[in-house]
Amino acid sequence: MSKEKIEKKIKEEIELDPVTADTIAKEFKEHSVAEFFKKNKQMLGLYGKVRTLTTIIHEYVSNSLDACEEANILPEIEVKLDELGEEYYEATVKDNGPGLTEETVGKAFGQLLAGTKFHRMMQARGQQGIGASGCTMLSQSTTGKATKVITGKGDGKVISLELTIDPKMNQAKITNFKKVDKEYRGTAVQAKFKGVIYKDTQGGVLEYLRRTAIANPHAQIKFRDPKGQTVLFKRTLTHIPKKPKEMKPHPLGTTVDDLVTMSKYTESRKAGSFLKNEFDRVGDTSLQKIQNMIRFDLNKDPHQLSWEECEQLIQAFKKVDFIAPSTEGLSPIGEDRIKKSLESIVKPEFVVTLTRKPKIYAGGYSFQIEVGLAYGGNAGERTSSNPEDVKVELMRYANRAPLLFDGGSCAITKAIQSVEWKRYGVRDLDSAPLAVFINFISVHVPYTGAGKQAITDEEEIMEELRLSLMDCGRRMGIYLGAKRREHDRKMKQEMFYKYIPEIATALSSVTKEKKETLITKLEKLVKDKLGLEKLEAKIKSKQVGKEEQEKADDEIGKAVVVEDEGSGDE
Amino acid sequence: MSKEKIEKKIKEEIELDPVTADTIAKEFKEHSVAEFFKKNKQMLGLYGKVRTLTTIIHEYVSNSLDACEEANILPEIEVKLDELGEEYYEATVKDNGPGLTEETVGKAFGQLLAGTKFHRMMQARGQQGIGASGCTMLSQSTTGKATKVITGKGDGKVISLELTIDPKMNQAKITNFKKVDKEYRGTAVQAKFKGVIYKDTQGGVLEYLRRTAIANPHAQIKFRDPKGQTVLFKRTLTHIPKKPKEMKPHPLGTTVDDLVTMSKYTESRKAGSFLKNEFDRVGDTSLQKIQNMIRFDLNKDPHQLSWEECEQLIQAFKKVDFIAPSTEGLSPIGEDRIKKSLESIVKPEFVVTLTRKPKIYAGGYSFQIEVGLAYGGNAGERTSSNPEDVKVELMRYANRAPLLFDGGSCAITKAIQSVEWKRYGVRDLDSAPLAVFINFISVHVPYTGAGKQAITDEEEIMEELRLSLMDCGRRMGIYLGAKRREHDRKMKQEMFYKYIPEIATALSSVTKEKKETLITKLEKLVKDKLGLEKLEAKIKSKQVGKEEQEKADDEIGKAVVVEDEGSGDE
Amino acid sequence: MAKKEPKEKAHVHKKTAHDLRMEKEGPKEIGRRIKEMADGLVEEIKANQDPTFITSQRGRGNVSFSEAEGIITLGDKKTHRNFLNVAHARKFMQTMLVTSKANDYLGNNKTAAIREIYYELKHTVGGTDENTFEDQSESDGVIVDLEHSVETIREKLNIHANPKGTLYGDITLIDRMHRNDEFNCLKLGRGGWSIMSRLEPNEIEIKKVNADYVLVIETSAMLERLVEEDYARKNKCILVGTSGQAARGARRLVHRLNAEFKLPVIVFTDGDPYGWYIYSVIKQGSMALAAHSEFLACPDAKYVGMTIEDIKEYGLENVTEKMKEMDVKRAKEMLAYDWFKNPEWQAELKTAISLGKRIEQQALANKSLEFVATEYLPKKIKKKQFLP
Amino acid sequence: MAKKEPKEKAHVHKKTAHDLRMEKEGPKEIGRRIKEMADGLVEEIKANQDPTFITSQRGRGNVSFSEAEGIITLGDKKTHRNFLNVAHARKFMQTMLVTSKANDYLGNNKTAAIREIYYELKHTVGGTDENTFEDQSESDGVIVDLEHSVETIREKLNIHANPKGTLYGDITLIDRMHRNDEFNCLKLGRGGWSIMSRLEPNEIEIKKVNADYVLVIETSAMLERLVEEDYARKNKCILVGTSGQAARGARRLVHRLNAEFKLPVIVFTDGDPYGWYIYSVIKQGSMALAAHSEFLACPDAKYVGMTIEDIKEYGLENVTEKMKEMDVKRAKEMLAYDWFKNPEWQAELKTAISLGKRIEQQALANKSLEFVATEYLPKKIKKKQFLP
Repeated sequence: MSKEKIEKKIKEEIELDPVTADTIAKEFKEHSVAEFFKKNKQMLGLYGKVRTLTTIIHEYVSNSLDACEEANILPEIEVKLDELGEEYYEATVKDNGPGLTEETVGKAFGQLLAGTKFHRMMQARGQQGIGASGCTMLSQSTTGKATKVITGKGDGKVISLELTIDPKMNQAKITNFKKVDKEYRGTAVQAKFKGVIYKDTQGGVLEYLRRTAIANPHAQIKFRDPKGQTVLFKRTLTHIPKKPKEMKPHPLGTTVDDLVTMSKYTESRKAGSFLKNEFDRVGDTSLQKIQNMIRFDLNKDPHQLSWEECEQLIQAFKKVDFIAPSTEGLSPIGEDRIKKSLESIVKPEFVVTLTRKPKIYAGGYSFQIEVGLAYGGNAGERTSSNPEDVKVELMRYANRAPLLFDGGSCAITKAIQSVEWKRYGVRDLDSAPLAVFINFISVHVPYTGAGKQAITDEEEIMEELRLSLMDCGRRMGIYLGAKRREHDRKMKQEMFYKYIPEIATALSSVTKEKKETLITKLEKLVKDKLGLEKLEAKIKSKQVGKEEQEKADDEIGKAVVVEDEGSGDE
Repeated sequence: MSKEKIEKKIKEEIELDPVTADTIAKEFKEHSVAEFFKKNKQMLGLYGKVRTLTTIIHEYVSNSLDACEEANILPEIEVKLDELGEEYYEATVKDNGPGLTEETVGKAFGQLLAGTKFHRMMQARGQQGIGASGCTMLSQSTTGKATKVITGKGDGKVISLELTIDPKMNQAKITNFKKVDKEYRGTAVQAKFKGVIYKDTQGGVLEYLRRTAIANPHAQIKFRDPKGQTVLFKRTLTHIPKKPKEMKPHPLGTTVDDLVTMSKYTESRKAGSFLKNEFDRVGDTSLQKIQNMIRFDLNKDPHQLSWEECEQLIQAFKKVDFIAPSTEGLSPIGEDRIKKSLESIVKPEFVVTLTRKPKIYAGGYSFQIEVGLAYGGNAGERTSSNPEDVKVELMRYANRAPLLFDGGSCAITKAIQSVEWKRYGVRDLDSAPLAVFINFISVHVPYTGAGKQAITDEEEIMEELRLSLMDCGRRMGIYLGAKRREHDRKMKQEMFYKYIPEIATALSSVTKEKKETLITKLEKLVKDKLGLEKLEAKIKSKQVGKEEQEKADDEIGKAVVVEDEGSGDE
Repeated sequence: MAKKEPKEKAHVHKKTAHDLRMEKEGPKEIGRRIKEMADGLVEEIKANQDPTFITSQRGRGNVSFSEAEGIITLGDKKTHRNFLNVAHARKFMQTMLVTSKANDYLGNNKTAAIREIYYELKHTVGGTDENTFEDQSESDGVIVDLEHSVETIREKLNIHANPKGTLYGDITLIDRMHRNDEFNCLKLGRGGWSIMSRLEPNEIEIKKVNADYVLVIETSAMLERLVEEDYARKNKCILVGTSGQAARGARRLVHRLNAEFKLPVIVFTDGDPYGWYIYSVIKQGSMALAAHSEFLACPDAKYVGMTIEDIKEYGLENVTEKMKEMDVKRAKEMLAYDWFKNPEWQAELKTAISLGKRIEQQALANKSLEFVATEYLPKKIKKKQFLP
Repeated sequence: MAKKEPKEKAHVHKKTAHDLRMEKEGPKEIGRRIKEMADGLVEEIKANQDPTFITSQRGRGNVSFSEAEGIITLGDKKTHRNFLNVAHARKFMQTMLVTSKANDYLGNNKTAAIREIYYELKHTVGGTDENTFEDQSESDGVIVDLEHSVETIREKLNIHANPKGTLYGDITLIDRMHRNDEFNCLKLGRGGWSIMSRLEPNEIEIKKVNADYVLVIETSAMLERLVEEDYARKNKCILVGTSGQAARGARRLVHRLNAEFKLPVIVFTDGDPYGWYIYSVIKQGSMALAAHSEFLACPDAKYVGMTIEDIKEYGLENVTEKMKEMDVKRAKEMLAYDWFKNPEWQAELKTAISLGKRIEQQALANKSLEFVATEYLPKKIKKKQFLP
């Protein structure tokens, strides 16, 4: 067909079928969020044969840990993978959590954007109510099979059911519902997937669970891989982490829009009490300060607040000296626990850890950074059988859940790369025997995508990450420095000693002084000199160490002590 | 507060407030997709002060171009940015498209996951129905202001309205609705944003529009920046691109789940006609082949097909030799047009372009790759005022829309980096005076995130990208090789010539032969020798060039000729 | 001056067959050969053919060791250098310049040092900023090419290298080109005579030699030590200091003492690849000048030290040096040379390689300063503790 | 031999005040100083103090140009070398070894070359695989330190450098340490006399000199050219070839001809930083040996060439070389030296820097081989076209 002919044909088609706003309007359709993610499952991290399987386990395990912690239960989780055929696996995850009710089980596994966590200002691994339901969808679309769930509340009854999702409606379709008498508390989920592969490599399930264990030393995780080999990550702490409370937003970081929206739905009768009740750290003193800075009366009905009046409030907030946000919604692992965990799982030469004070980023969300640096020993990834070939291992976490993928676009990786590690005694970061552990905790983690594998590099987050790394890096530097100094001292002594016989012989030959006398005297001289130096080094290192330690203690102290304070500032 | 005290307090709290499956169930809530993206606007690319503004313009301009093309209108788009205050801008985008109706305007700008494009198998820039509504949400949440829309169908009536979104309901709230008598066809949108910055740099609006113009040579784009300076990207073609048709899925690449779902909703009465009517390239011949391979009758009611029967069909599909997918749903720019466009906007020394045959990736979606390599001249990014300091410019596109961000995680970037450019005469890709243009077109682009800036590195896509780049690279290599050979020839002649007088003088001094005679003879000798070489080079280059060109012509031919064929395979 | 005339065993110069042959190759004959070569090139050019300069191929591929004569000789493989070859063009041009200049020297009866030729010919190639020669190594190489191409030695092209080396001992020379100066090299104080670059018999006549052997010494400091210890007189020998690799003048002198006066030649160098190489060049000639071995080499020369055996024998472990990587590589290459293929040298080289050690002459100072003159050399030479 | 005795203007050796002073500093005096220094160190060690070896600081910071004497002199800044300093310890040990060895030489009336000392002292430090000295540059440096520390010259420590350089011309020497050999350096053929490393008056006596000036020549090839052209006789001068930077023996010889026989000294080097440096060392002494200038320098020496002016004057543009980056850097440093701070040298250096060119002696061969002997030197010397 010639070019002219084609063009003519196109023209005719256009005339036969003219497109206007009205014809377009006929095409206008709405679709559900389930359809959207079904079509775009790669956005949930469900792509790549190895990665998909890891993402599935990640979603189930995160939910289990969240549920256990919310119910103050020491988690015991069993993960099992069975190979059913070529690129065809069954995944089973069982926990000892509080279980689900008849009403919630369908929503938890069969409806996107449904869950307990979305609106709460409280730290949790999951936050979107998408992950587990996404897995259900993937299972049914690759195998046609339903996902099995067994759940019990420990009250002698156990529910067992199978479910799929109707994507158009974004609703669970439940089949084979049974309720039996049995003593079990917890939830077990079992689903089949095609087009996935299990590998025991970087980014695989085993690595994911190992990292999970590091950041959750109170959890016991058992894993049986497709070959039937079992790995048990024992808990190193029997202490249940402090349960995070739901938090109120901090006035700093709140936007005008947030304020407008909240004011519409508040039950308070006055703007003043609205602020005091629904915001963190707002008390009578600060209310008085705010009143002095705005042009309307805080006794006004909050439902009547205009955008402009809300803007006045936001301006005023910035001038009030609020105390740091409450940490009630956050549950850091804690310096000692990170240290213990890294020591027991990574087996390095030494570890320094740091839990920083909470900070806020845009949107009023508080967040907190924890850093662990594990140096020497088995730290770092082995790149060959030669134990000298080692590279730095980056362990990223968000709310204790490991982030294994998309490191390149993650704020944590960027922050690590931006630090001048040379200052802290690490000559080449890439080839250092070092594990860098970072846990980013927040009531709302700003993931770059629904796949939840990378944190957006917001300015405040980057700044705090860098400060945390540098602070922890300094402590490591002091250790490495002291280590090097001791090494230097030994080298120096050896060096001076070896020349002594030569010098003594030569001087003796010229002066006729006894050689042995000269040797004795010279060795004493060296010892005295280096002893002094060593002492100096000790004093110096102690001073620096002390300062650093005090500063750090101070910060940890603040982070802990802050719990004592009420939600107001008086 | 001592450690013991804190622990005691926690324990008390737990006892006061025991958490069980039932208390958790009370917390279970559903939320809307609008709420989800409002909270996670970074997933839409709406983060970073400069990036946010570019993303906004991207969403509006993509919609305008899609609308114009669907209605076979040569696009004329005006973009305007006004600075209203510190980090406070107003964006206006006006097109000459078909306009919107009263019923659709609210959905287009005020409801997420609503639009014309989601379910259609047809190439378009937008596909999710999220972008423009996301902008409306951002505008209202940063400024409290509504988004203004004016739209007309060219029938003498113009609609003007303001809208915001109710996130809880995911619905538009329309105010100030007016309908006036006026002659205007098209849609204009105007919205205000805070927390954004305009910069004339990489990743800025100007760069975005420049790249848009390169891939859309039929569009005219006018941009007035906040300082009042106007840039006009004129159209270089007055030819409206072939309008893509809605496509049927190709049997290869269709999953069992797709088949099951489609069979439930079909209007066909028999499985055979269901396959023939609703799939690309399925005709009577292939139906017969399929029937021979399955264990049930194709006359069966398709609504009754089981998962297992659908699996049989999918297995059978793999054994039928279907022809390549139809290209009706795809609208490539075309080799000539890419060439013209790169020549006029990039101003390089030379350009090679390539439009490949369509391929399919998992999910049955067809896609097609277009490559342009612009070398020398002004190609490449200038990294300093020194014209020698140049680096390669990567121009990524999906369905003609530029991708400016998240290059690191994009399949296109990965493919470019994986090619051995040295083979094609480019010594160091990073510092080459080269622009690499790639347009990925598909009825469904597998973005890594809702922000639509990077393409997932699916195996089939990576493979095809690499092949395309290597194919185009080879052609560039031939050009560069010929160029170098000519340069070498000149250098050689110069080199031989310069020694001739020296040699002639010396030989003349020994032999008494006349110096001038020797010079003449030697010069002839050099010319004869190099002339031969030149001829050889020419012949060689012609042969290679011809082979390559024929192969390429062949492929383009196929891509075009395919249109002649019906949707069946007979 | 010259108070003591040598009384015993004074050798007198006799012309060798080679001398006679060399004398026949006078300036006219050499000039004829040069013109013949150049005429050939002109003919090629006139026939529109790529002019090709032909010279002998040098290096291992075209060198063989003549067991019978005990010297290195050059084979008849040829190297072709074309003008119309990117890799050859510049060198071709340089060859033409040197050829023309040598032709001039012969015509005008002038001689020049290799550095002087370099400067005589160096200029900017017209219309460029390229020089005809960038450094002297370029013209030096071309001179060797020309020597081989017209089958003669540079001295016959009236070209010579820089002078280097010192002569000390009871030997009387007459410089026929310098007012017939006659002088005895034992009577020039401790400095000795500076060996000239050309020592052709028609210029420098060796009138008398009163010695039992010639001791060739690598370093000038060792020569000075032996002079200081009055070694030459006490041991009745001639000392030739080469200051490193022997220059052509020194080699010619040693050759003549060996060939004309039948004096045994004993070589004393550092025990390392460089020292062994110095020895082998004096004994068998060099690969680079294989074509000229017959009037430069001393096939019956012997090697007295330093040897690996010396290290143990005299307890010199502390003053050995590590062989550098390059040294080891050179030593391994030497293992394969025909002229080191006798059991003694094979053993010496292998031991040195396996120990990875080298030892310098001066290392003997570690025993005592005079040790070399009073113990080491007299004893080893008396006992004929030589390597072949 | 010695047929023509010099008839006119024969200089006879006279002792200078300096000679007298130097003679007073006999081995005993030097030995006493060494012991004094070592005793001081032992006292410090016994007092549990870090032993400190003190020597003069060298280099620009402690060197000044004495306008009055026209020589470089050393200031009195000191360098302290401690044992208990990581950067000094090894060198401190080495200093002790050299001190002890020099003490031995003086006690036993032995002399040694610097390379011999190196080997005498080289051994493995007990219990390590480290050598006392890794290469000779280490011991050479320490020798200089010791010279300065005990305020004497190495010759007085019975230490000397390698011999280098050639003497040619109508000069008669007597070597008092070598059977009173007497010889005339015009009568040694074209080779000339190898200059020894030590030329102290008590060893080498200059009996007669028949010359109007001394011409010091940088390269041995140029010396050979001038001998070939019979320059010394035709121009009644002494030729001293230094083969690069002048060794101490050659400097001492030139100094003595200048100081004892009042012969003008004319220096002929390449026109480049290295050549200028050779000249300045002969004229004013060196920074490294600033303390010894008074008996090595010739403050009234003149520089005949090569000069930048020569390039234009004789059309030598084609045979200049580009100055390397390092050359330009050195030339710029020289601009700041006091002894180049006269208008003539400032102009010369600046022109050379701005042209970025250097020119070698041999470049004159570009005119013709004999040009240097028949035109260039006679004309420039007659017209006194010198740089100061």
